[in-house]
Amino acid sequence: MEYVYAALLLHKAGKPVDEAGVSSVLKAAGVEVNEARVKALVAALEGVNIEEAIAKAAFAAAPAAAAAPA
Amino acid sequence: MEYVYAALLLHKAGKPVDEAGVSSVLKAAGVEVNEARVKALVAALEGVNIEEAIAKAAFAAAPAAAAAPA
Amino acid sequence: MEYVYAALLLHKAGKPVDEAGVSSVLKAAGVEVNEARVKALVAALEGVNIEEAIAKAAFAAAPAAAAAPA
Amino acid sequence: MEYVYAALLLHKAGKPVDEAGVSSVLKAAGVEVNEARVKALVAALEGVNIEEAIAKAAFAAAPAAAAAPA
Amino acid sequence: MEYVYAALLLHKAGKPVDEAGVSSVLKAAGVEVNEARVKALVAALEGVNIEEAIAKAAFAAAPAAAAAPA
Amino acid sequence: MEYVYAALLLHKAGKPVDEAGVSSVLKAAGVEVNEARVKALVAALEGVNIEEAIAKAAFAAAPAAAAAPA
Amino acid sequence: MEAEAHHSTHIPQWKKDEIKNIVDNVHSHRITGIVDVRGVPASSLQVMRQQLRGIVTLHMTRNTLSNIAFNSLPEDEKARILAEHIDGQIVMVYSNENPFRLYKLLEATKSKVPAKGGDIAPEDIVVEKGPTSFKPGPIVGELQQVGISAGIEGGKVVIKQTKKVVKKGEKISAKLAEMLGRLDVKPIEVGLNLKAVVEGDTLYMPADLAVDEVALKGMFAQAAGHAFNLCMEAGIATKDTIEPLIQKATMESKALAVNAPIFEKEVMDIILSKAEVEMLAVAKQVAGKEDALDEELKSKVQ
Repeated sequence: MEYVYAALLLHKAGKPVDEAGVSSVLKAAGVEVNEARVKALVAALEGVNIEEAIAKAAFAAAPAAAAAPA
Repeated sequence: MEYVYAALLLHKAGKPVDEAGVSSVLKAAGVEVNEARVKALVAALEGVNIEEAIAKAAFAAAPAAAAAPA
Repeated sequence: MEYVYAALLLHKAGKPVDEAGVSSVLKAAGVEVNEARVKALVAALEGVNIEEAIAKAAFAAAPAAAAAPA
Repeated sequence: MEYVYAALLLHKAGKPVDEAGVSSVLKAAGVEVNEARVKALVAALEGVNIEEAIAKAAFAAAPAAAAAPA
Repeated sequence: MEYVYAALLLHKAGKPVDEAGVSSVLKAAGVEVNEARVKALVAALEGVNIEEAIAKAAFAAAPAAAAAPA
Repeated sequence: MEYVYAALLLHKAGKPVDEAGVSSVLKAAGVEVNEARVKALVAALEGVNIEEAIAKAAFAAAPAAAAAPA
Repeated sequence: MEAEAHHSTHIPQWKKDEIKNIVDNVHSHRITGIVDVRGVPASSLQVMRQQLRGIVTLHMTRNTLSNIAFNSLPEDEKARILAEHIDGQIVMVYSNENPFRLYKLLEATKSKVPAKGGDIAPEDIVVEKGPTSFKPGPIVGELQQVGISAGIEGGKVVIKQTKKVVKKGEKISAKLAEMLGRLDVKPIEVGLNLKAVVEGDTLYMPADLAVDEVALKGMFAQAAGHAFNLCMEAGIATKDTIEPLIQKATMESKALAVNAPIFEKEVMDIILSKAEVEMLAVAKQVAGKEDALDEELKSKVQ
């Protein structure tokens, strides 16, 4: 998930979520970067509205989340 | 939230979530770092079990897996 | 369920869910295609808003998940 | 999700879920295949018992059936 | 129960739920039709919002089922 | 769902749930019958204990009905 | 400087030593702070001091000496500003921890105690309505006297009405303090109360240092949830997400099959029971109408 967190960090910081950005964030965290995974991540996010996607609870999540005891 | 994402990234990558780490990840993401916030976060994390905090989230988000009584 | 998987694959890829599409996806997966089932599938989906149908939990699914942790 | 559906389709068809298989199913659906995503998917699936994962979801998806008999 | 099945069949098919319809569906299924019951059912269904009743039931049924095993 | 109701109607009437039966019930309701769907339905029902499946529903429905908010 | 030099000539040696001691401590520690210890009994203070030993140095000294010590610091030293916070019963604290950790350590020393007459209410003090453990007696009148509406029910004294008896910042009377004590209301917080702390060039006030850990946990959960949602929406396959992705796909497939409906063996039981539930729901709507349902169905929906 560290790749996804790197992407979200860039997104929240208002930066483009591209290969260079993700790689440099990961490197700063001391992660040995796997270029293929970075590429896969960036490709998967192409055309995705991140803001909308993070707000949308996954499948059965909505009611479950509501019920989940704190 | 950038600070939280930076901390999660470090945590997930198995790196210590310390001031140096959080700062350098944020800087790599182009975030102008507020040292006091970094310090506050790192200090506060001493009393927070990140794994536990995010496990709850995963549970809420994926009840199918978590709730299945097996 | 492979017929349904094929239909959803096409749908998620933004392609029309028609007989030709479903058949070719199934064939590529090495499935021996039953034309009648393909026809039945496409007929069943006629007029169905797939996005809505998948969001609506399979009967009872969502609230069940919510109730489960008890 | 089309990559995931391709994997499920292959699995259901009793075929190995490998890069070649996933790619060819996606191509048959008219999807422009991203090799890095295929690799990431196949890598993530390594060691995963797909049947078990499906069964877990089945429980959540069909509670009426699963829960009733008791 | 046959009578209500017949009524729902007509409803789902987008046909009017009237005496003629219910009777002919029942006959086609080989049921010996009781005209008085058909009349009573059709009259009783007048003013019932079938769609609403169905939607409510699906929702309410779920937690009941889910809660059962406890 | 009209196909399913036709099947349930036949079942309840003590008739075999076969292609001819389903088709003629649907036709009596004025439904334009899709032969492929009828075949798929009959095939999918093979080996299914209808009585058991609907008994589960009754179980789920009873308390649900009771609990259903006005 | 000259004035101070002049001043210092009148200061006895032990005071000079103490001032130097303060300045040395400020310079040899990462952070220096001022802690309010009002209301903390000396014995408790000793215990706290022991508990913090090695992490935080508590230094009790005269306010005037602390004041002189801070004012003797070079103009560009931020710690000078601490002189402004010297007031009342205070102690100096020195530590090499960061200010947030210091704040947490000091907060942990706090506990609630009963009020004494003359204490200032740190927040609105509210007496909740409900039963008490008192047997009927003069207590009822005493409670009434301080404005707490009390009565007798079932042989016990009860508070009849929830009442705010003192507003934040107001003085608590001796009589009210006594009553609150008997009701086991402990409105006064006692402990090491950090007023200000300086680290390098930064002055931190308590408001800067109070980190809500519950909220922080919530943010972590939210961030993780967002990452998870993103993976589910964008179909990002990782070791952590592949199973949920498979489950999502499975559930979507079932949902589609049931809702379309598509007649697949795996979901026929769900489709059948869905149909039956629908039928029963409709039947229920007409159950009261004469002859609308057969006996078997009536028995199922009634």
